[in-house]
Amino acid sequence: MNELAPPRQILDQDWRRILQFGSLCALTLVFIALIGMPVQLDTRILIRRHLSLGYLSLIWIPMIMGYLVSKELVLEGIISAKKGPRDLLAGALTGMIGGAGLSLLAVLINNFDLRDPLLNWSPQTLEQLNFGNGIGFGIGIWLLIGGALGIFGSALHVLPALTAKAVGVALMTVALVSILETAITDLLEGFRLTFITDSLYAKRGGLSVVSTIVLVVFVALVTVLAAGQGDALRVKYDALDAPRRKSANLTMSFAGVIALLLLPLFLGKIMNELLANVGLFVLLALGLNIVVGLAGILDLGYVAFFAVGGYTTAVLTSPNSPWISPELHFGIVILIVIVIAAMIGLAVGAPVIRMRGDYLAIVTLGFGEIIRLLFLSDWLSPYFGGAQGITNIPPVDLGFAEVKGSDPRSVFYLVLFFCAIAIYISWRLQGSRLGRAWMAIREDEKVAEAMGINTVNAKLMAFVVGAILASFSGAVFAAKVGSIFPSSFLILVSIIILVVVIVGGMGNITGVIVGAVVLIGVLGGPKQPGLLQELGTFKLLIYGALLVFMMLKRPEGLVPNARRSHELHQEEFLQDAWLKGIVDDDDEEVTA
Amino acid sequence: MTAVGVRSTRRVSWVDRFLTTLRIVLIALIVVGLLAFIAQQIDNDNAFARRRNPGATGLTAAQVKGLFVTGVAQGAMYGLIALGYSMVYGVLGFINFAHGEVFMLGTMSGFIASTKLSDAGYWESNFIGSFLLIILIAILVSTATAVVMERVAYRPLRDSPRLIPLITSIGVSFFIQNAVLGLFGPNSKSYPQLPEWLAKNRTILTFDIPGTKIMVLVVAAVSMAGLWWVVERTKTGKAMRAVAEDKEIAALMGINVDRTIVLTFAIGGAMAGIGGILWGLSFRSVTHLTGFLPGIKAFTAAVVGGVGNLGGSMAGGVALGTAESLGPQVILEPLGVKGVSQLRDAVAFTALVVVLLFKPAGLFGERLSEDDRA
Amino acid sequence: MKLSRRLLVLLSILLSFTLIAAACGDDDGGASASSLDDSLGLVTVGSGEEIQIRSLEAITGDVAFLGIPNERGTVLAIADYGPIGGHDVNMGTGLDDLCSADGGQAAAQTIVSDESVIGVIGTSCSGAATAAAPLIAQAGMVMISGSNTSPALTSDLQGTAGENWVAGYYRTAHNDLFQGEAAATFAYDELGIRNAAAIHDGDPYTNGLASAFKNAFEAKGGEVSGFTAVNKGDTDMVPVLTEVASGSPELIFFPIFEPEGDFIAQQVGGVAGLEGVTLMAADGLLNDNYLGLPESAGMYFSGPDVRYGENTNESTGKTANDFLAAYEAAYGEVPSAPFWAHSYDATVLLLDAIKASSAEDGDSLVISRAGVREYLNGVTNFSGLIGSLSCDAFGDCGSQKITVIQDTDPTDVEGAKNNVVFEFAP
Amino acid sequence: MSPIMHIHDLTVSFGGLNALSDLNFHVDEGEIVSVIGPNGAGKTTFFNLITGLVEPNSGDILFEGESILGLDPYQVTEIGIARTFQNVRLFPNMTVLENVMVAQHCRTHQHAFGALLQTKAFRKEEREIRERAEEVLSFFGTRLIGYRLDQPAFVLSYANRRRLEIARAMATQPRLLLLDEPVAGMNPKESVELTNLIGRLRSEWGFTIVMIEHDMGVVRDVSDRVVVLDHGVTIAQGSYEEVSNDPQVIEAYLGRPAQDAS
Repeated sequence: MNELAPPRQILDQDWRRILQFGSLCALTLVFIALIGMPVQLDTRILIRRHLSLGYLSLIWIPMIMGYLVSKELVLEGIISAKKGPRDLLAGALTGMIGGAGLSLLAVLINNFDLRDPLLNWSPQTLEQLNFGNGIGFGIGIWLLIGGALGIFGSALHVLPALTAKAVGVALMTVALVSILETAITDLLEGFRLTFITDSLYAKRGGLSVVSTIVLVVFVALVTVLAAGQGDALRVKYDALDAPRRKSANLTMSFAGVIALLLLPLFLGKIMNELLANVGLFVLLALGLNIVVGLAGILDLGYVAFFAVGGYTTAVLTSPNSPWISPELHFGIVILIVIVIAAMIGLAVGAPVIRMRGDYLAIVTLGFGEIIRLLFLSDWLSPYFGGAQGITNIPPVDLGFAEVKGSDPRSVFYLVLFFCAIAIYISWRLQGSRLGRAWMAIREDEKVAEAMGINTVNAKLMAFVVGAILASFSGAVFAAKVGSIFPSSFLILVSIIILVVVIVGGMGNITGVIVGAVVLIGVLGGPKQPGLLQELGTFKLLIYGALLVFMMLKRPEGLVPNARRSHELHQEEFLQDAWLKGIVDDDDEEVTA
Repeated sequence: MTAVGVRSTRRVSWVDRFLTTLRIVLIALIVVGLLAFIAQQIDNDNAFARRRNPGATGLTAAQVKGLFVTGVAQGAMYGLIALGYSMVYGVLGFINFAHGEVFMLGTMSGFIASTKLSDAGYWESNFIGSFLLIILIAILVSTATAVVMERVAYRPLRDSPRLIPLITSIGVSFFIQNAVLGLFGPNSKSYPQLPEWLAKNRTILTFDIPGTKIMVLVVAAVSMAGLWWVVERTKTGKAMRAVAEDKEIAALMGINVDRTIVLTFAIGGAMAGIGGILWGLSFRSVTHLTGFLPGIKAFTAAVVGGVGNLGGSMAGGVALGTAESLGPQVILEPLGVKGVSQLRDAVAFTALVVVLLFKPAGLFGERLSEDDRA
Repeated sequence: MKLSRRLLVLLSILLSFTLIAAACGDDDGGASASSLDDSLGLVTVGSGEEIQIRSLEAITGDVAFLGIPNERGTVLAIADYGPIGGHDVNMGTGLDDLCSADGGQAAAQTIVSDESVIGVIGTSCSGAATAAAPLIAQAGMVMISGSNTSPALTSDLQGTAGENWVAGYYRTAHNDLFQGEAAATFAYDELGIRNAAAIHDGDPYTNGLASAFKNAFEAKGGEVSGFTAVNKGDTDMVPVLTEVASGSPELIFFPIFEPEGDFIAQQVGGVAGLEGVTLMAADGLLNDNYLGLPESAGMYFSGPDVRYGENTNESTGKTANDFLAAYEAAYGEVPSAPFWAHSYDATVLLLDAIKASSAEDGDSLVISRAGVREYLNGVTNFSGLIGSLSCDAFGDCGSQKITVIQDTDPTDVEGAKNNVVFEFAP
Repeated sequence: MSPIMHIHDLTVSFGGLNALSDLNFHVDEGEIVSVIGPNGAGKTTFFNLITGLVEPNSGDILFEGESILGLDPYQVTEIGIARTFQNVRLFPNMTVLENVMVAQHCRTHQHAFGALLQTKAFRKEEREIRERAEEVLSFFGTRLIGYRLDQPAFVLSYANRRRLEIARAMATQPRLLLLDEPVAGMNPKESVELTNLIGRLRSEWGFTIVMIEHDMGVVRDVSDRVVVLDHGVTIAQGSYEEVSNDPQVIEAYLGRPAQDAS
């Protein structure tokens, strides 16, 4: 870090930048208000009597904008000014412009009627914006709130680093603790620690004011006190030599597995249900990860294999299956599912595998639809039940236990078993001859072929492995829900799995799991509610926005695969590496 | 590089054998279906047709014509959307998945404008004026959307691996779709009535064609001609073609590549806007999902016709529209499939697979630079 | 002191009366806490606590037009009903069945994990009920739906249980088989149609109803020359109409939703071979927007008798008109589907059942889960907003009265709704 | 010595232009042949034809007496022909080691099941692949081994990328090695070093080598025979001395005398 110049004059502002960020802030706020988020999410209380999810959907914007407007790139060799009141002013102005946007909206809603096309141009929105206090109050309060939040955002630059970190962490914790209320309550109940829940949350949901304050203070203190500990640990870990690091990793994963195995015992139905759903998507995402992340094939019809697994199971186990109903045992069915999924994977894969990436995407998307339409059709309804689906799929009888939908814990363990298989398969294949071939194809298909790789076979293999993993998920899904309908297999599912893989981090097992847990667990799947089930249809809006944001700002995903992120940031990486001196620019003999 | 000579002794793998079988099976199905259809048309109680489909009833000539006309009209709208896909693919080499939403926003803005005009009584009193006005508004909205989309989401990604912008565009598509859902609600919205003189059926060359479909065909033809003129006859068009061929060289030749790309998006957007209005007036209904399936179908049409090839895209649209309109009843039903209309989308996507199996570069050939073909 | 003696006597008389009254009251309310049937467990609502029921409807997505009024019907019914034994009734946050089996199951898990819940009003979609009902029933709760119509959930009306029937499932909506028969009877007997076609949209509901119509129509001796489907999202209906036109039907029955229903009505005129065909739809299109469509002139609509008007719910004393007024005041719009009344009655039935099978124990209220079911099984001739309700052995509690209306004048939507041309109630 | 590869009357045209016409060519076992010619002479097309990336219009290519026309590129590699690319095309995000390991794909056989069950055979083969890769890499001294093994290929210097490309081609265990401008972009010191290595590729590894090269110094130092292409036609062949004095060759490189141009 280089020396900082003294803070600039308070009025030495980049007015254009402020205006830009301010209007962006205002536009976003008005947009959010008009799509109805504040009103519809108002029922979810985060802090009793003071903050609902609806208001949260608004107030984070000025804060972020305030933060961004006074953020400047610190460049090596160029003297940057120390942050001071000038930046606070910038933040305040940005926030106020944003707040003014809402004030203006309130005035407009008050005076004009545009409810005809705009659904949320409504008295409810106005009421929400006014805090139920009349229009004048509404106008003033948003200028104030905007300004205050903007200052707050920019203050994160001005405060000493540790303080800023403490504040940031405390806020994040409050947000998390309030958003994850269901999960935390459930978990604490499982551990018989209800007294914590009782003191933390108000009776009808949401943190109480007192507990919020206590939480903020506590977390901030912990952050300050524990500062540096994390880094120290990291340094210590990095300093380990390879075998010790390996054993450390092993210990950690072992602990993780044990925790995962024991956790459901302490969780109630809601959380186990959630975990089971997350597990189903982890399974799907791991499969798609092999296809997209490793082999670089953009398959948009992935849901077809999910459907094939589900329908095969339904036909073979349900007594209500309209065609043949051998009522086989799940264990046998799984073997048949593997064979059928592999065959369909090959049959779908063969025609598309030689196409170039984007054609392949659209054709697989088409195949996904074709398969759903066939399951839905009246034509094949004597075999697959058509629109009425197949019901009464029996539970999985394991001898010692039964896996059925009414006992989500058992479903979770079954899913976990399949996830373990999937992880093992992904992990082993990645490091094998086949996995290297996939990566080579992803990097440069023509060269891969010139280097002796039968690209068609390798890609088909990826397709088939992906298909089998998805069909596992389908089989468990069928047994879990107990009935199966074509409407569970829309294109949307393929796309959500893709988002999960991408947001988590393509080509990276941990990333994919994290992606599924965060997205499906918190936001929810296509037909599966997450922790924020109030989001309803905003879920998809958030998925879309998240996808775009990730692609633009962090294409390597939440948990990047080192390699992938290099690929996506090659230039930056090379610059960094050059600065650190690890890049190979020696044309001289390294050693004599 | 493409192979020029005859493949002499190419060793066949099982994949090739499978594909050959698939080609034969698909062709056989189409031929048998067609034959059965012809047989049942000649004689309703034809033994061959009966065997294929015991419940065969056959269609009257008027019905076949009706299917054809509706397919062509639907296809012309696909074609208009497909042009945008095709142009963007030609220039940037990626599928702009969100182009269907550009189209939907055109339809939606047309809806808002037309209901306001209708409320003001202008729609009834001066339909032509209203029509031009809503087309103008739709073009503006769609163009603006396409341009903003390019600027915000795609320009920063211009040098990324090619699947990255495609995935981004899926995100953009979702975002726009659900933003419209939030703004305007889930209910389907109805356009005002069309004037009787426009909507009524007219007989042209023994075809009994609803007026709205004539309107669709005429407007699509005019737009296509306009586009052709822009691309082939103006400096902008030349610049676009140059950028499509090779961005770097085009830049060296003094062409402003950024501007040309923005223009490409804008023109594609305008075409989608026109398509949107035609869609809105034909079906008089719009929801936030209006753009999704037509968007996918339009890209399918572009691939069927040959990406980058503007005439091909329009022709591909018409071909796809006709195939999905006639296909179920001329091929599937004579084969004894029940409830064929339900399988219409399946027929459209199968048509795509069939075309790509026989002509990997589409019916009329791609016009892409070497890079994009990789 | 004389006076005070008198007062004392008076007081003792009053006291004894009160005691007697209290005893009678106990009998009224069912039984004392100890005599409740606890075979499915008892739920104790503590002092100051609320009685928990839940709403599980499709409040997002394509079917929200149906689910949202249903949920609001429940909300308003709870408000009208008032407290039971001094305890307020709480519906919690309205849950979403996502109109799918997986969504229904996930929501049901949420519901059953709260052991204080007595019953659920919902689901909107039969598919969701298929997955949710077993969970709910297994937990000893009951589920009453205002808009499920699939025969699989109850019975075939001939005394055979449907394949997805579970004890503890009830509904106030009619059985599809019933509406199918009503529509077929109307077409065959009243209109004299002998050749009909049916179109559905791949939704389990529309598919089920279209099949029911087909079977009933064929059983009467008619011919169903076309049975096909459109896909949700289709706009060009000429191909599907041509498909059915090839069988030259006199009537097309298409029990689907908007906007596909609009397209069929708008485009039917342009298809050769369908000149003068009669169009008939079902409750999915029975809304103000569709009835106001110029092309819907002359169409028939089968559905529940929506002339709710002055029908009165006997427990809350409210009429359907009262409800509509309250609805509009609260939400600023009219309901987008007619099943709010079914939901309202369903909620009231549940609350009545709770009242009848609970006993006060000090400040708390003890509710018998088995008692709730027993009460619901015994409902006969209950007067509700939708008419008279009686539950059969498989949970079909609907008024089982289907009417067919004709939309003669699209500019007069209310008139169309009241223009009943056929009533079907065996 | 018998010819390891024999090319008869090979003609290929792109859009009516003959890129190669009636080319006849052979390479003997253990020979080092350089193909030279001005830009656009059809040299890279020639390599593309051999490796199956381009199909000829007519003619035949025999490798060890059998026609290899119509083989897919990977099959060409399988029968023992490997190549490098003029514009280095590594797998940039795979490590140095992986780049070489992946090139042994066609020489190894373990399928997914071996990897999943971690069979003995699988582990043995993995070990061999790795050892072989390290062996190949150590051919270039210490440049590509040690800490470099686990670096992604894109951090390598230009010269090292060229070396890695050669290593990758060597790892496919070819009989015939096609090098497309192996020393392009290298400094004089490096080209001398690489020239020596090319000699050693034959003497130590027994490869037959066909090389496209512009650097006449390298061509002179290593080639047994030089073939000159111009406009898709062989205009001369023979030893470096013979070819370098051939008037036709000089003309091709320096252009025709001015009076002919009119």
